[in-house]
Amino acid sequence: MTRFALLRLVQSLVSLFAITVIVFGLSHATGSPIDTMLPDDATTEQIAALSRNLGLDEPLWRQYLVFLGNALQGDFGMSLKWRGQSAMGVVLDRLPATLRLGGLALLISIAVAIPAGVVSAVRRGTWADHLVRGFALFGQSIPAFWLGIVLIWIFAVGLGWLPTSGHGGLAHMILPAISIAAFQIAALTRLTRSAMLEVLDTEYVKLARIKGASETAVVWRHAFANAAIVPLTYFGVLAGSVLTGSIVVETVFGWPGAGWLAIEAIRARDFPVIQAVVMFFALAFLLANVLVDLLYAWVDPRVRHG
Amino acid sequence: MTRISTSTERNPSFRWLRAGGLAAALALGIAAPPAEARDVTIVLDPPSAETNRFWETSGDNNLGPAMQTLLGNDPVTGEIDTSTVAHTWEVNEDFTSWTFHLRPEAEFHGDWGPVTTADIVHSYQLHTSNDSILTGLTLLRGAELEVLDDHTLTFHLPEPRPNFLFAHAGRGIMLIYSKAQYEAEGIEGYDAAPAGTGHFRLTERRIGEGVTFEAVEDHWSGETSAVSTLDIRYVAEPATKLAMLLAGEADIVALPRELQSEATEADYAILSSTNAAMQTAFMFGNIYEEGVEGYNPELPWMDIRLREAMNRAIDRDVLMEVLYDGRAEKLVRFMMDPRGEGYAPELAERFDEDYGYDPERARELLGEAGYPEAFADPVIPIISTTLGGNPEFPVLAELLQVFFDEVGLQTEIREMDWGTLGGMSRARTAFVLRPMRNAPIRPSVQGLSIFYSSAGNPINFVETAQMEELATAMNASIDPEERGEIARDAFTYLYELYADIPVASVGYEVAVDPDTIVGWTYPGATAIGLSHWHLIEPVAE
Amino acid sequence: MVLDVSNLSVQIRGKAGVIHPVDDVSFSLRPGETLGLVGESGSGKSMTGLALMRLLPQPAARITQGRITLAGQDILAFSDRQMRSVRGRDISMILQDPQTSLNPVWRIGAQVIEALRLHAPGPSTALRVRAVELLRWLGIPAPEARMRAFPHELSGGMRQRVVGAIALSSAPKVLIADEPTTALDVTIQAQFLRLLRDIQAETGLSILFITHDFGVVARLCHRVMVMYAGRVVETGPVRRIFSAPAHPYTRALVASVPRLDTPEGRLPAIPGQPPALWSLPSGCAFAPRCPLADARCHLKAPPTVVTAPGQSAACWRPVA
Amino acid sequence: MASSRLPVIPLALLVLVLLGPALLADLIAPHDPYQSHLRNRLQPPVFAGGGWEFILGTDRLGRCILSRILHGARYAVAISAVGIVLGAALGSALGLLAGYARGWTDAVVMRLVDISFALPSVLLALALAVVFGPSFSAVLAVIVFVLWASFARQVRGEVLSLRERDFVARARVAGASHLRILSRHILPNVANTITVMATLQLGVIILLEATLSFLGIGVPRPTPTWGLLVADGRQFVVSAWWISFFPGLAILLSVLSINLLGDWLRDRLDPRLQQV
Repeated sequence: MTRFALLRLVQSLVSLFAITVIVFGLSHATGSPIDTMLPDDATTEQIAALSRNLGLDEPLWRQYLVFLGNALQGDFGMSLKWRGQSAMGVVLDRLPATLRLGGLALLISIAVAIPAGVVSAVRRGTWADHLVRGFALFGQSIPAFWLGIVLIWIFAVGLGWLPTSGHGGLAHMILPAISIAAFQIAALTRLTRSAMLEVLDTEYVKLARIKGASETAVVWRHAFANAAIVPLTYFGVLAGSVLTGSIVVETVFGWPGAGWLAIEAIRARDFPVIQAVVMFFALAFLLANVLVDLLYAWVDPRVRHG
Repeated sequence: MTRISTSTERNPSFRWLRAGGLAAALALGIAAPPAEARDVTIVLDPPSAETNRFWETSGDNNLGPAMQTLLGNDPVTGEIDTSTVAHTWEVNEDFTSWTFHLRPEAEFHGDWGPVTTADIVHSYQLHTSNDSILTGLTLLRGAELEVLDDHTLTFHLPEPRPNFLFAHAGRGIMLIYSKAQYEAEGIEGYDAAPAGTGHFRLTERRIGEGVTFEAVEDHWSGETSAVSTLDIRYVAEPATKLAMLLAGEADIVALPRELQSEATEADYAILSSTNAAMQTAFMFGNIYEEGVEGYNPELPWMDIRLREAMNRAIDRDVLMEVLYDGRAEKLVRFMMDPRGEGYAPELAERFDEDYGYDPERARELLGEAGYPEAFADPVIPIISTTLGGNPEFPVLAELLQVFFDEVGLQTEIREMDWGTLGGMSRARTAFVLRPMRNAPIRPSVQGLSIFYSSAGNPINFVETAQMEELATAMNASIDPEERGEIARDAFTYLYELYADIPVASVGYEVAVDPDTIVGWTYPGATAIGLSHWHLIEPVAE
Repeated sequence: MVLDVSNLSVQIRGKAGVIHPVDDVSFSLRPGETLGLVGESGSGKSMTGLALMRLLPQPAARITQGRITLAGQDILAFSDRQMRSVRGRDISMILQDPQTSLNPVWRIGAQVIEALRLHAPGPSTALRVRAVELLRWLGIPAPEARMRAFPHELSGGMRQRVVGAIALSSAPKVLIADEPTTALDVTIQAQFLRLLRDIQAETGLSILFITHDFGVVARLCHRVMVMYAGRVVETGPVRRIFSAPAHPYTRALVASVPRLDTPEGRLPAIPGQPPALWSLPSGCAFAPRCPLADARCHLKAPPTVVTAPGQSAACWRPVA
Repeated sequence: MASSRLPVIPLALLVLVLLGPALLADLIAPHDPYQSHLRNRLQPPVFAGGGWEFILGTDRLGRCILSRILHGARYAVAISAVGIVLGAALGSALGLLAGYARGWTDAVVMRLVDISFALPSVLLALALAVVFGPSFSAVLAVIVFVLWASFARQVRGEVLSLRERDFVARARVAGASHLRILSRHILPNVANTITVMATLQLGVIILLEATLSFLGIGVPRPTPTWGLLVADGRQFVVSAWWISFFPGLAILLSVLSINLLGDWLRDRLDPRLQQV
């Protein structure tokens, strides 16, 4: 188990290192931050001075080494767009907003999808099953940004129940979280359903019934305990796509989280922030996956001992 | 003064939804408490830089409510006036020494004391430092400041700068920061909340969300804002902005013109700046003469007949209607404004004749030029781009394509972000038709020399011997009449050259909720279009 | 009679139409008796077992007629809750595949304890002790250690013993064993059968032993019931069935018995395929494959006739 | 488990909304999708008070929504077909290689898979668009990037177990070359999985294209891709709802029917594949 955990950790570190190269290369390929920072009427002297100030006149490999050295210490440099703040600071400042939103989205996904998937599998072929599958298909067929705008119009403008946008309490989070969660709910529901169907068909579930176990115990303690492994393995991917989903949805709802930050940073060629935020996303994703693998091993004794 | 009548009945199609929704919201207890009338929420496009260090931005002043420049603008005419820290100014004959007299009563927010010349010197140093990336900085840089007393100082300039005041009002690239605060708190103090002299005090900046200002009680100017807090929120998505207005979350919203009709149909009002705030145009890339870096004889629009044809292919009436909902004026010449130097009214009179919609003539011109056979690459690349404050640019690109196609021009739309476009233009390889704006409207001579001569910055649309000569003469002259003459010649020259596709001269507009806002008079004289925040008139309680 | 089944029919509504995998099946089981239920796959023998447990696949399958009387009670009239208390306590079942019959993510102990607790709740220490005893009773070596093991850590034979322990945990009166040894190799199979016999001798358990393997039947069962296409074709004492089968189908089955090397699940030596349940012939279902079939066999379903004391067959032309 | 009958309704829907228009757009579209009728801007659909000339109304430049949607189907098909073929081919090839060769090759491919999952695709797309400018090929590149890793992972897993099976061992003993084993013995066995995954991913691609258009990094205007149509009309959700609604509906119906078909195909070909 320890060996397994260590191996996964080392693999993740290797990936992370490769990602630093990609992120650095890509952010520099996007062009010079000077193009976005300076006004159209900037003079030649202004351009040269800024280039010097930002260290952009150094050779690329040296810029990379400096970047890597500093990044290891958690220092990505000063933001070019949010002047006066460190890139790390800007990211740390925005990250909680995304984690809150993403967390809620994840929570909604799980809270809705798991019971829906289980019910749909247990009551297979009934109207409940058809309803759940219909909703799941619907959720997987609608672009998140469009759903977000439609939700704003219905619940904020039309009904006036919830605020349209902005950063605030739980009320502000509901619509964007649903917009992010919609696709995930759909995916997770389908996944849970198919996993449950497979498990419900097994002999050990039959044996549990033979024992005289109640239907609740059979479905949740016997069947779901096994079927859960499948959605669990998906959580790694889920965490990643929640982050990605937040990029679009944060723009629609004016929710200033890390996704919004990433878009703004790329548009402004704010290299330090791009690098910091992408590294954070990558790190979060890799960690989530290592965690999922470990959880997986913990839940399924066969993996643990194999 | 812009006034609007308050209406009681809103768009009925939302009424019924609201009625039910409101009851449910009350039952659920999650509705936001109704905002106090004097708390005003304004929704704007996110600025290009979010920072309290104005000198480290390109000059989009989002500190406006709190920070003032040496001089101000008249809310109605937009003329530079002495409504802010300085009460008078003088200039010597050759425009090299500008003296300002500060108001003794002007003081900073908090306990940072009165404004003195030391603050001006300090602010000048900040704004002309190496970190400064402000637009039009050449106008400000290189001065020697002579402090005459606590309230009088002189800027000694290395050469005549007849438009020097534009750096202090209008473009306004030097905000007055407190030296005392800097000495006490350092740059961190500014980053937290800089003390200014405006009618509002900055209380909080939330990255990505906005800035909050609080009205200063008993402001030194004697005018106190009727608005008590000003919550400026940054939202990029137009649909969301409109939703915020219609949901009653915002009082004033900078809406794209395309969406303004949605607001007016629901009985919201549009408030325009009292003057034109910006000019828009489509520029032909690199109309250069041989020998100039970036000269490319193969560009189809190097043939003046094509430039005329393109101008004539456009039905500008439709353009005004589609892009600006009819609330804009056709632009005769990019950078030329009736209020500025060198205004040539005869060009406006000739405009229909020379630039008017005439697809027949356009086809003829193309025929004469041998288009497309005589051109190596006859395809006209049109840039579609987004720029905060100009949501119409992508539509403009599509419309140009429609009109060009109509007369037989081959076109291709290329999407590109503003930064990349700038990089290309700077490298002088922008072999495209690209949108451009002039906001706030620059002094004529400055505008002409920036974008139509090689002086200073690398981005140039025209570089010809004749234009260089005119620009040099213009910049050398300190005789206002002579400068006007030369500017007029330059405008006429560019006009006859069909140097670009002038589009519109437009005011800045916001959509407002007439239930909470009565009016707001602002001249449209600043880079972001808005100013005079203390003149926002909320509905009386 | 501990178990009495009369005229039991099961219907499945599928995409291909309505089928009757169990059709008018009647039999009874005495205390301490082992009844072998024999047939090819698809003959309805497993479905009969599940019907007795009232664990037919939902919602496709349902019992359309008949009575199941277990220890004097009509269990078809029971509510779901009543039925749950009967399962495991009065009637229990062992499934075919020990590989998959145990929950892979639960420890052995937990699975046995759960079965005990369902019908005789008690403090967990007491349940634990009983679980260990139960495992020992089923011949599982070092039961304390095995309690902590996961199913994948045990051999197939051990796993089937654990399944047996779970099935017998509440001392049921009737045990349905659905091909419990098919997946085991021969020596383990023999051990397990011996174990079942010992337990039966000790407790007086009645067993319904579902199998396709006449070899197993010969070793374990007192009586045999043969099913074909959902119907009972012959019932009789095991000796009679082997020595004097009355139904041509039984005869063909018996003829193929000692062949241990045949692929599992399929009985050889009978030409043709069992009929599809959704297109049964109107007469005797076995008629198309029957060497003795005549016109009548193809037209009309045969009645069940007594061919010898305790032996009966559903055939127009039984071999007397 | 599932019906073996062809799912008629989804198939009909797919033909009606996606395939039919893609093939016949030129014939059935009432107008040129690029042609502006500036006097007829923002016309509502015929059943909401508009005229029969523009059945589903017009956009802000007076272009016929119906014609744009019909022509948009062409791009939807082109983007998803090319994207899926490239993505599946690349991913499957690498997955085959990794699973078959194991060792270092496997390690490298799997790290690449990790990396590609860990990098947020939308950000990557944004960066690509900034570098090369938004274009049809940039959109394809992003789609391939998003797709390949899941194919690689799935295929690798199956190959790992396949290569231990008897028929592979027999082929190896018989002296078959690696290429032959891969192409004759292993590939046919993972083909079903690839097919099913590909079908199910088609919907994902159409949504991704829409998202890219929303961010302004999709296929450049005025190309009437569905994503661009929805993104362009999103501001007019109240006054001119038809601009974004009908293309949105087209996306919804296509993805819906593709997913239904995918489910059906999965149940037929590869019921054990758990695909979201």
